[in-house]
Amino acid sequence: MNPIAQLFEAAFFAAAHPLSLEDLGRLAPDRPREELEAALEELRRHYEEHRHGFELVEVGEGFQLLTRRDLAETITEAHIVHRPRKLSRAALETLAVIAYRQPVSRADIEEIRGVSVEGVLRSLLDREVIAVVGRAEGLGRPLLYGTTPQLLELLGIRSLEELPRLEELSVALRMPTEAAELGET
Amino acid sequence: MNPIAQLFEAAFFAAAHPLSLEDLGRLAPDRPREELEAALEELRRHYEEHRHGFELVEVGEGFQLLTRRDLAETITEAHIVHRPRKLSRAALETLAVIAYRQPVSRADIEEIRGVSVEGVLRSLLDREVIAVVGRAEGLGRPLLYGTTPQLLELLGIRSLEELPRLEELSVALRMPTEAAELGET
Amino acid sequence: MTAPPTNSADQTPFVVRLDAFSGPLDLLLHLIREQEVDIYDIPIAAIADQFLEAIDALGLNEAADYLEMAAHLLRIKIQLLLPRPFDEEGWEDPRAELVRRLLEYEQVREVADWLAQQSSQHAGRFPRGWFADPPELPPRPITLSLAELLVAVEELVESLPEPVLHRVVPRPLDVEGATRRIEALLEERERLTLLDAIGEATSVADVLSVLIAVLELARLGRIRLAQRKTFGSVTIRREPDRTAV
Repeated sequence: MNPIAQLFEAAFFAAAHPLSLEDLGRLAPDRPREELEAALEELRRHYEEHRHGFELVEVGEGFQLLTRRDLAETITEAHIVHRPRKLSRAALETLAVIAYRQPVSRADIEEIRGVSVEGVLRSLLDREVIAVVGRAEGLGRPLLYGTTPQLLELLGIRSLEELPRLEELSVALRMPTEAAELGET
Repeated sequence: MNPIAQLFEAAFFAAAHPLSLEDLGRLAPDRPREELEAALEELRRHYEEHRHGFELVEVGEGFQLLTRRDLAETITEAHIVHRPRKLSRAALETLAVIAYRQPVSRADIEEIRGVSVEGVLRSLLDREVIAVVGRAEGLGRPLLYGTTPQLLELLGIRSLEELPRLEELSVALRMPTEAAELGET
Repeated sequence: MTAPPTNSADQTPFVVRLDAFSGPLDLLLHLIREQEVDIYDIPIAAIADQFLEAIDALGLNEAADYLEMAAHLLRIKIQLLLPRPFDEEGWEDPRAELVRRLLEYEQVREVADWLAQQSSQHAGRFPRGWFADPPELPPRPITLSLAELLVAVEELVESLPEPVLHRVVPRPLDVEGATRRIEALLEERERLTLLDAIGEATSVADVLSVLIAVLELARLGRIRLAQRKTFGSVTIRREPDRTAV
């Protein structure tokens, strides 16, 4: 592989978006356009001849290296591509409120967290760690959320009883009346 | 390139993190380990012989494709990729303490560094190079911190064993009992 | 060493930048090294004075960490002034613990240097930068530990305003103010969204005031409201004949 093709390949690999001929020109200034195109052609041919697992594809904004489509499916099915992800801080806090106050409405969660939790609730629902468990009485009959058995499984506990009681958590939780009231609002 | 090597390459391409032999095994079930290793070797050799822009690197808990180091400057200067933000001095020192003394509490880190580390811990947690790994016994049951596989990726090393050994550091603790203590915890 | 050279021509030898030090131990090591004294035999009295001068010059005297160290140095200084017992055997050098901490901290610094070098070396090798959105895959699996959840609970509780209770603060609605604000905005712009109108209102009372003002303006025919789809954003426009009103 000639040096320009090698450089282009690295750039395609590392870039978060397709690269245009202009982008590529910045990598190899002072080179005529034909040379850039020849390098692209070299890459394309090399990937094909040597049966690589990816190919050079021309998309709207430029060129991009993409996993060969016929292999992508096998890889997806093997579930190795997506590493388990941690919950965001916002999601954790929302989950914390739900775990300790279920069943609880969205308005109640927002009251405690002081921010909108719409998006967070949706992603927790998608992940099946919370579920809609009913509707409250009263205005608009808001949906009530609670935790699922999947959550217990993730946490490695058998029941919600195993969660430490609020009073056992260190900080300012020593006041039983307030803790109880926290459960009421 | 043989079909297994091709498939592995596609998987490296599609995955955002290093793949272990175990991950790769799921792509080619029923194949003996030697065959998997031979495919990896084929990839490694091919990238070298054909002067590709990236190489197969053993890092953290597995293998990963990374661009060649000698191309980094050109790619960065052409504004194709941005280098990740560097860790601050405070973050590096905190990481050093955690790496050698994990699992370790915030109070212990602060004792060693002589400063409050609350903000630094949070940003290290956000970057996922450290994680909460448990709670200590005793008063307040403080949280304990440890390092993650992502730290290995950040450093480009295969395991914590590759960190400098305390005896190799130029500063040695002259008091034998305390030196032992530092080495053990 | 990260500390810039000191200015020897100046009477105050501590012309150093605040951010040059990552903590009191760092500053202390800097002073010890500058004086070229043996770390196992620190002239505490002199170093303590210099430390105090330095944190004063650096404007660090509000940083609790530095003050704590200053107090610690003074305590050692006093202990060293106390008469020692006749037999030196029972005597323990009050500096010993400090020396241990300094050495330990030096090790930490050395490792930190190594980490910095290693990570910057490795930062020159890029992983693949582009990833397709997973096609119709179930959402990425998550990891979650009990510890993580409990940290969130604690942080949440800590962040709650005191007392932890739901407190109703009587706060008058300011519909007039909100009306003026919306009209002023519409002077500048053809249309706004409801979110623009709410602006930086943070309290429930503020948001309610805006909502009532918007509805009132619409009722009076001074603005027109539109919502293209359910739950979509609400657009507020001037009524064309607004000037006639």
